[in-house]
Amino acid sequence: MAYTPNSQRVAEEMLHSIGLESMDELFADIPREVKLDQLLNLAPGLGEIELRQYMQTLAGRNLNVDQYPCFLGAGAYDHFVPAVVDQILQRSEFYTSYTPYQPEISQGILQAIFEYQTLICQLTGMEVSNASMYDAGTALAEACLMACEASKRKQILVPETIHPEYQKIMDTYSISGKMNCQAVPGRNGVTDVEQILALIDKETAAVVLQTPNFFGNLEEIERIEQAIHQQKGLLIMVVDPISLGILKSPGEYRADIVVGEGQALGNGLNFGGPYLGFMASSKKYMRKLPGRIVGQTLDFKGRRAFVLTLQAREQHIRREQASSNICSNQALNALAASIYLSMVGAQGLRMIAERCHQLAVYASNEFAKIGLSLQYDQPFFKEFALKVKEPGRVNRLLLDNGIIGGYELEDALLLAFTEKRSRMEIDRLVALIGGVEHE
Amino acid sequence: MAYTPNSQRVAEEMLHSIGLESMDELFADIPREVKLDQLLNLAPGLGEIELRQYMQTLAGRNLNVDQYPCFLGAGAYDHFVPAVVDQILQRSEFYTSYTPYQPEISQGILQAIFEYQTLICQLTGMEVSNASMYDAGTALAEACLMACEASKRKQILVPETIHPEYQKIMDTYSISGKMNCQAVPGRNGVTDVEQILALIDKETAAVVLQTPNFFGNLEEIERIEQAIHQQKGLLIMVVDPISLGILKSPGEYRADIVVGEGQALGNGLNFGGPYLGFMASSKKYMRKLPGRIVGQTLDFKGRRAFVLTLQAREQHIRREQASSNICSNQALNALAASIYLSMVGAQGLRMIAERCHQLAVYASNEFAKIGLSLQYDQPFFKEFALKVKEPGRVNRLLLDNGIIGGYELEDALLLAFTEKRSRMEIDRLVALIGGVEHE
Amino acid sequence: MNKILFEKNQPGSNGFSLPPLDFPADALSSTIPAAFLRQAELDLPELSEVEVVRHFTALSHRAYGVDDGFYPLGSCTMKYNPKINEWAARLPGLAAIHPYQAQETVQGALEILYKADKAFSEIAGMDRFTLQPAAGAHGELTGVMIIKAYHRHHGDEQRTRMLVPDSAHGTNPATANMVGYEVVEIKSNDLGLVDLDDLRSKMNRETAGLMLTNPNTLGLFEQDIQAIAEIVHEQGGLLYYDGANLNAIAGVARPGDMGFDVVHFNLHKTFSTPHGGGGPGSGPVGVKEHLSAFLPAPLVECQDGRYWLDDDRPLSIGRVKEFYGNFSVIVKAYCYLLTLGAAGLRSASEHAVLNANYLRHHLASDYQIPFNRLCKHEFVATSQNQMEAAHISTLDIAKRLMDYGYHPPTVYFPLIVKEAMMIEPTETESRERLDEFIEALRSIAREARENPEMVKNAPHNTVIVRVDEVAAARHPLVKWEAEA
Amino acid sequence: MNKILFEKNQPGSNGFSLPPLDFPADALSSTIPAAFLRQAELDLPELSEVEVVRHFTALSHRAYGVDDGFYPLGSCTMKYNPKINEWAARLPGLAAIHPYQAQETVQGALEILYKADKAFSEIAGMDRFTLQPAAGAHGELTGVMIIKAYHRHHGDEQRTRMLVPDSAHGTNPATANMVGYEVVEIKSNDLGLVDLDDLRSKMNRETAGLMLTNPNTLGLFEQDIQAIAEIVHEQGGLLYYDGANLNAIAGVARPGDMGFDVVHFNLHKTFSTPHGGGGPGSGPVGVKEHLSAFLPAPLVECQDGRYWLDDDRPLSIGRVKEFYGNFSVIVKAYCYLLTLGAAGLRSASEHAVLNANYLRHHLASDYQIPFNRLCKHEFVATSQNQMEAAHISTLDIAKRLMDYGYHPPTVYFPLIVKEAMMIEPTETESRERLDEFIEALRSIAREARENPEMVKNAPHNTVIVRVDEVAAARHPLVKWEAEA
Ligand SMILES: Cc1ncc(COP(=O)(O)O)c(C=O)c1O
Ligand SMILES: Cc1ncc(COP(=O)(O)O)c(C=O)c1O
Repeated sequence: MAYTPNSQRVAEEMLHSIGLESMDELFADIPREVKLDQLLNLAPGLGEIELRQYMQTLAGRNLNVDQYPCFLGAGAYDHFVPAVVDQILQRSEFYTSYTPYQPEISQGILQAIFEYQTLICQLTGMEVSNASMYDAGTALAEACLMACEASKRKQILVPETIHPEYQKIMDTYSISGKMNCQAVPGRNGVTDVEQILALIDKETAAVVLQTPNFFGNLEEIERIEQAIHQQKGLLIMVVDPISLGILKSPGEYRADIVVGEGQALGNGLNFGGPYLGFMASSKKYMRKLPGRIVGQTLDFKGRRAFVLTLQAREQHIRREQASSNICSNQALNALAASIYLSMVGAQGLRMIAERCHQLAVYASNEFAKIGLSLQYDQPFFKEFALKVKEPGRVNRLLLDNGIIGGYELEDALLLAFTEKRSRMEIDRLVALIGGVEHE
Repeated sequence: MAYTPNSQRVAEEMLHSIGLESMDELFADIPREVKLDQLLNLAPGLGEIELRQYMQTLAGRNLNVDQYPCFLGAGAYDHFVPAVVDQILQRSEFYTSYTPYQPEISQGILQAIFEYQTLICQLTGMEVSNASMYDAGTALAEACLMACEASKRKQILVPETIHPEYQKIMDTYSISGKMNCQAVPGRNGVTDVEQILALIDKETAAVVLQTPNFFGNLEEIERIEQAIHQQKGLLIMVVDPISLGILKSPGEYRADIVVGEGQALGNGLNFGGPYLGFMASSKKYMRKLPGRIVGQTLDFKGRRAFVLTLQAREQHIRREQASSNICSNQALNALAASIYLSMVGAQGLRMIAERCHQLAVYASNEFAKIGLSLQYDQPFFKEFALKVKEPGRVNRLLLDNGIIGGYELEDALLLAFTEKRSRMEIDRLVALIGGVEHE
Repeated sequence: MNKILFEKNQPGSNGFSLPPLDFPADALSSTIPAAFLRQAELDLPELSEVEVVRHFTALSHRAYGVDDGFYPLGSCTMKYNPKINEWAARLPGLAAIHPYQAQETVQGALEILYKADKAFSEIAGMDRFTLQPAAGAHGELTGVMIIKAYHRHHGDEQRTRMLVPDSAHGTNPATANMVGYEVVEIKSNDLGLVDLDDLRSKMNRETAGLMLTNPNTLGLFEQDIQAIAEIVHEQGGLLYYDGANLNAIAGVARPGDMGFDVVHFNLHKTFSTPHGGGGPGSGPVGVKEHLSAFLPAPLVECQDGRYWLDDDRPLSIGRVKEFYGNFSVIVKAYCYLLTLGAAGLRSASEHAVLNANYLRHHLASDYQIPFNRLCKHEFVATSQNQMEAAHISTLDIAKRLMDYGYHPPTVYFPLIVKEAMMIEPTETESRERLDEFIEALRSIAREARENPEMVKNAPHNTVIVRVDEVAAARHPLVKWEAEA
Repeated sequence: MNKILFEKNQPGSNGFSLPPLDFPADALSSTIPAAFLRQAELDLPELSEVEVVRHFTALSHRAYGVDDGFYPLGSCTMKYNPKINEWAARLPGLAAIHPYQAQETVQGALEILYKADKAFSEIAGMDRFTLQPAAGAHGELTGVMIIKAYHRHHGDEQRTRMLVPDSAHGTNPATANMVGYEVVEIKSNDLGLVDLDDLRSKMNRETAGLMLTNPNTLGLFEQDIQAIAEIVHEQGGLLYYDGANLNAIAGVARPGDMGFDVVHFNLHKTFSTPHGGGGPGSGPVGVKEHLSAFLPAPLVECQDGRYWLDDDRPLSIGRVKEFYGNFSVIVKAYCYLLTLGAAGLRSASEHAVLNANYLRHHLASDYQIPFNRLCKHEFVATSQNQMEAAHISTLDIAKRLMDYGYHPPTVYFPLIVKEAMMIEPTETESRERLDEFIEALRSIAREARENPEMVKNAPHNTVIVRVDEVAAARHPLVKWEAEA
């Protein structure tokens, strides 16, 4: 199948009209030595019929969470996505357009981003949001770079209760030499506050705190916040946007920069991506934020209009002085987040957050009833680590019984509970795990 | 879940603003004796999460043709539908709008229908097409009524090689007393031409011929056409639109009215509906056609415009004098047909038709090789009746082996071959059927 | 700009392809005699995929749906079409199944048909439904055929007349005619309701029954429904319920309880399935027990949790549609029912009626409303005030509404009201939307007084202005022709 | 009309619901200490479903995508986004899978990643790809980190500089800076190509390498690429290929064969995945064997038909993205590759280049084209003629193009051309479209002479006219605030 509309005859006419004889002449400027003299070693093209069948076959080789209840979380969650979201995302004016450089022809997209920014500010309690980052992990790494630049310091304190992939990404980004990530071991599933407090000094650019953290536990923020601010460092928080339906917002904690994985807001699991990182800050750091920002202004007839703004921060203006190189972001995923939040509303988000928590509590109680206990004795949100002898074995058994189990920790299984899970599914989960553990 | 936006508080304010106190008062004009004093006996409403899961469960109880190769045809075919079709159908301007009564706000829909009419005329070789009928069966019944009205006669000759459901629908519609369907037995899988010729006289309003007929065989048209036209009756043809990629068009046969099942043109199987009946005629009968027709005209600024036209035929103007009561039709399915035909083009349709035929010929040859033969010795298009001892048993065996078999006839299996079928699938089909038959 | 598909023809641009042929195939002419092969050129436009997509996308931008705004098209119930229903109907397990598959392979589909029948029966107060009819008019046809079959079965062949109120939708008389009945019109009285005296005088033993819409097309509930039923039944007639207006009373009152013998529903109205720019719809027909033997076959039955198609129904009128009706539409309607449940269904009707009365009340100061009393889900206003003041017609007002971003109401129907404007807001509209609409109509009323030409020449902001319908009908151009 | 979501707030209108709670649950405060609970009000707008749908549908009507028309945005490769790819990526078996599922339950997904890596390697002439990077800039970041890790591994810590041509996209220098390199700019020569002398003079043992786009941002092929590679390699540097312009040469020539050590592709450009109004993209990075140890982990490996994730890569730079990259985007690109195959890929490049040269040739009479010779998939024109004649800028022309129904080209980039207008038609546009576009630009050139105000005040037919960008930046209003 081909998507090129010009037939060979038309192509020839076009060539002639510009004084050429053959397609090959179009590549006369490429030295012969670096030109291919044969076709690439790729399979011949498929028509849509064959492609359809082939992709169905590949898809059929994966078990999906529509078939199997999923208790996996660990940074990607099987939350409910209203049908409206995809219906809107499929509108081609949205998905086939580029970054809205030309405001007159892109007001719809610009307004959608402006609304997204407002929604993220509402959710996080922050003053400014950008238009999205690739994901939470890269958003966090860029937040750290931003903190370093703002504070002119390099040390970032990173508790080991943060998602291990985010930690890895931060470490990778540290190759720049612009920041130094110092890992701080956790204690009983949360940040060791005393140890962090001891480490914070005037070299500290920022402390990063994730709550609920990787293990699902809630972190104590206040004392660390006071300490880091006293030292004129920044508090960077990583949050689960769903949890903000009920949990204290980073704004309330007086965080300086907030990032998080926005996948849960209307984006499917998609084997890990595309998701979106959201990123917000207090006004003070607005001009240090990476990425696109949409602002409201007026057109020259005095009508409200939206436009990409504060572009002086960005790579295409600032080039090697730009502190971030981000260009394309996750606009369509951010749009999904906006649609999602409009669909559920504040009350819906609260209900969802509460339900996740209630289901998790219900599960922990049921486990307790059969003598299984949590790895950590901490308040949690929707996810917890259940102590089990052989996590891998438990997971295999669950799979054999049509359940996608948890994330395997050492001697524990990290189990996540979204509002899609039901009591019945949890009862089965508990019974099955109980079965193996009590063997 | 609810789709009513006004909260109870708002509803109360609205009630007060019109001088009422309660919702109940809105129904004060309904006599108490016929008013419900309790809720209906229906399950409580579901949220989207539960609905999703429930519908997935129900869908999971059906085997679908994406999983199992399908050799069933008999009037509904597993033809390929390009992804573009559904992408366009999901544009809400199309699917959430009503019949285009107001041309200024509905030009897109009117133009699409006008294009559909043109495409159907091209395909059938006829001069006028309406905007669609419910399906081929009802289109045929209305074509017969139309022929009766046009000819002021009542007798319709209906060979038994026509789809049995169409025959039933015609019989049902005959309750009006406006037409008389006389069945004419077939011979060797096609219309018995001699017998029909003998029956045609000046009482005959029309002869109906379906080609390829229900058994997949091609009907001889010419002699019947001459005879019926000599007697000033009408020739009504029923055709498979895909076959028109290669087969002689009804226009070439000098048919007066043409109908057919448009499902194959870009509409999924959908367990039998919605499909669409297409209907076209020569110009002579234009003002007798049932249903909507869109015409081209000018707006008062002289621009090309489209509008529902010739409405004087229709029920909303003509009321009890209208010969058809059709109002809503299958507009969105007709749109699918237009998109489909634009996607494949003339060449594509020819290729598809040819491929269907080639696959059917290949299958018949393979069957012949292992000593199985066709029920009828006739030229066929994409479907044929294979002689087997116990069709039901064969089908069960096929199903056990992951194949959706054919339509069960007496001592035969009607097998359909669309361009989606592959040689490999056919080889398996042949081997499996050979296995049972040679047991 | 606004080219027809055929005018975008670009030879050689179509990229469609089939899988390679992996077996030897002879030339067509060797397997199909030449006499059967097409000689005429097949002239379809050739476009690349992107041009196909752009063409239809551009067409969509010249259309207007419920998702684009308020659509108060009376009698059409343009409520919101839930997206989750679109999703459900597209599940491969519901969309990619063949109607003739072995019944054990389509148990889920049969279950939906069975349960939809049960749910509709409960809502209608009837005993059994057929889901075959493809639209409202098709439901009418089916229902009236059932009535005819019933009378025939009882030897009542002399019943050759069908009563239809003068306020009825055109499909009612057309249906009666199509089934071979002589149509006898019943007058409306001063209240806009069936004139009982007229009914009494026309109902007799030569009459098969009465087709009634309730609430009627004025949006008024036929309060004498019990008396009407008695008059018809007394003479051995049957009462047909046109369910186009069910959205007023679903969950509040049931046609079956009012004495109706046959009813059709419009799933594309009351049950939220999209209208698709003119279809597909679905018009299931429900009957009381005494008529159920005449329903089209097959019906879905259930035994021990197994669903099956029962085609053995000797008294059945036969078949009115291929297969089992517009299945996907039924799936969407069933999803809607599951979503709303009993309380939601009632609440939807309440809000539909509230919204209509709210509009009626607040528009009465500017527009004449011939029957200005409690209405149901819709009401009829007219342009009489504007006509008297400035010769402004209902059509003018309808056209001007487009400039304000609205789809106009149904106009010039019902026929018994001059310059009728039939307004049906549905329950899915918010007070804010209604207030805006009231404001728009008031503003148009002002314009009618102060700047009548503005209204008479409307619409101004649409892609075309008014068209020459007369020329279109006189010189019909119903397909595209290449310029000579 | 054009209200913000928050301005459409209608308390109580949201119909969202959860399944009923079917187990006893305590109050939140009994399981989460009060200190952790939100005190601040959560102020999200409340809308009914239909209003949400209408809001975003209306927004879509104020946007413009490839499906709406010609989109010659240079450097962005706005080609057609095939619909079948959208379908494939939404299959539950590809969309509803968790990244941490047991590997035996996601063999199909891993196979796609594995085969995409193989195919990209073949197209690039490289040995191995990582699919983690989420966009072009992210690919650059990954690639330059790999370069840094490589030098470090070889004890070459002194390499602190990165060469970047002055014609480069802003992400190139920004990337180098982000990885901690000092950026050294290389001049372009009179032909618009890398100035070899300047390169020679700046390349040294303190330099990590050179980031190059080829064809470059003028759409010109760097004909001296072999010499360039030699100069860089001779000094121990590495050559980075910014694949934004791969659409010019895919299937015709390979960066690997030109001497590049690292390359990134933009799947959202060359490989037809939609841009989504600004993302998501995908920027896979490929490297030659000597760099493959440094690729981010994990990579997908295959043994005996079983696919698995290899995370045991000790020299790896680590991770640049959660999980495995933008999987759905990769799925779409993979579908595209399968559709085109080897011949189709080459043909796409040929047509892309043909279309660009066709436009260049036919526009040269009206617009100045600084490097008016054989170009690749795009070229740069300017408004110099119009500027001289009537002070009409590239911005004016860009804005005026909107009135003609076009998305404007990329403007004011590359920086080395004054008043640049960078035009990239892509291969999915037909000659008819190109001819119309040429006609439009010619007509604007005419207007510039005859009616310059028309152009200077453009656009006229859009929903807004030009905006006050300066005010926006000076007094940033970056979220909606309720009016006091
Ligand atoms: C009162 C009434 N009856 C019947 C019909 C016909 O319904 P359909 O268009 O579904 O055939 C309509 C449609 O508008 C109607 O309003
Ligand atoms: C030459 C070039 N390099 C890099 C990029 C950045 O790519 P992305 O937006 O995918 O990050 C672009 C995007 O326009 C580009 O044109």
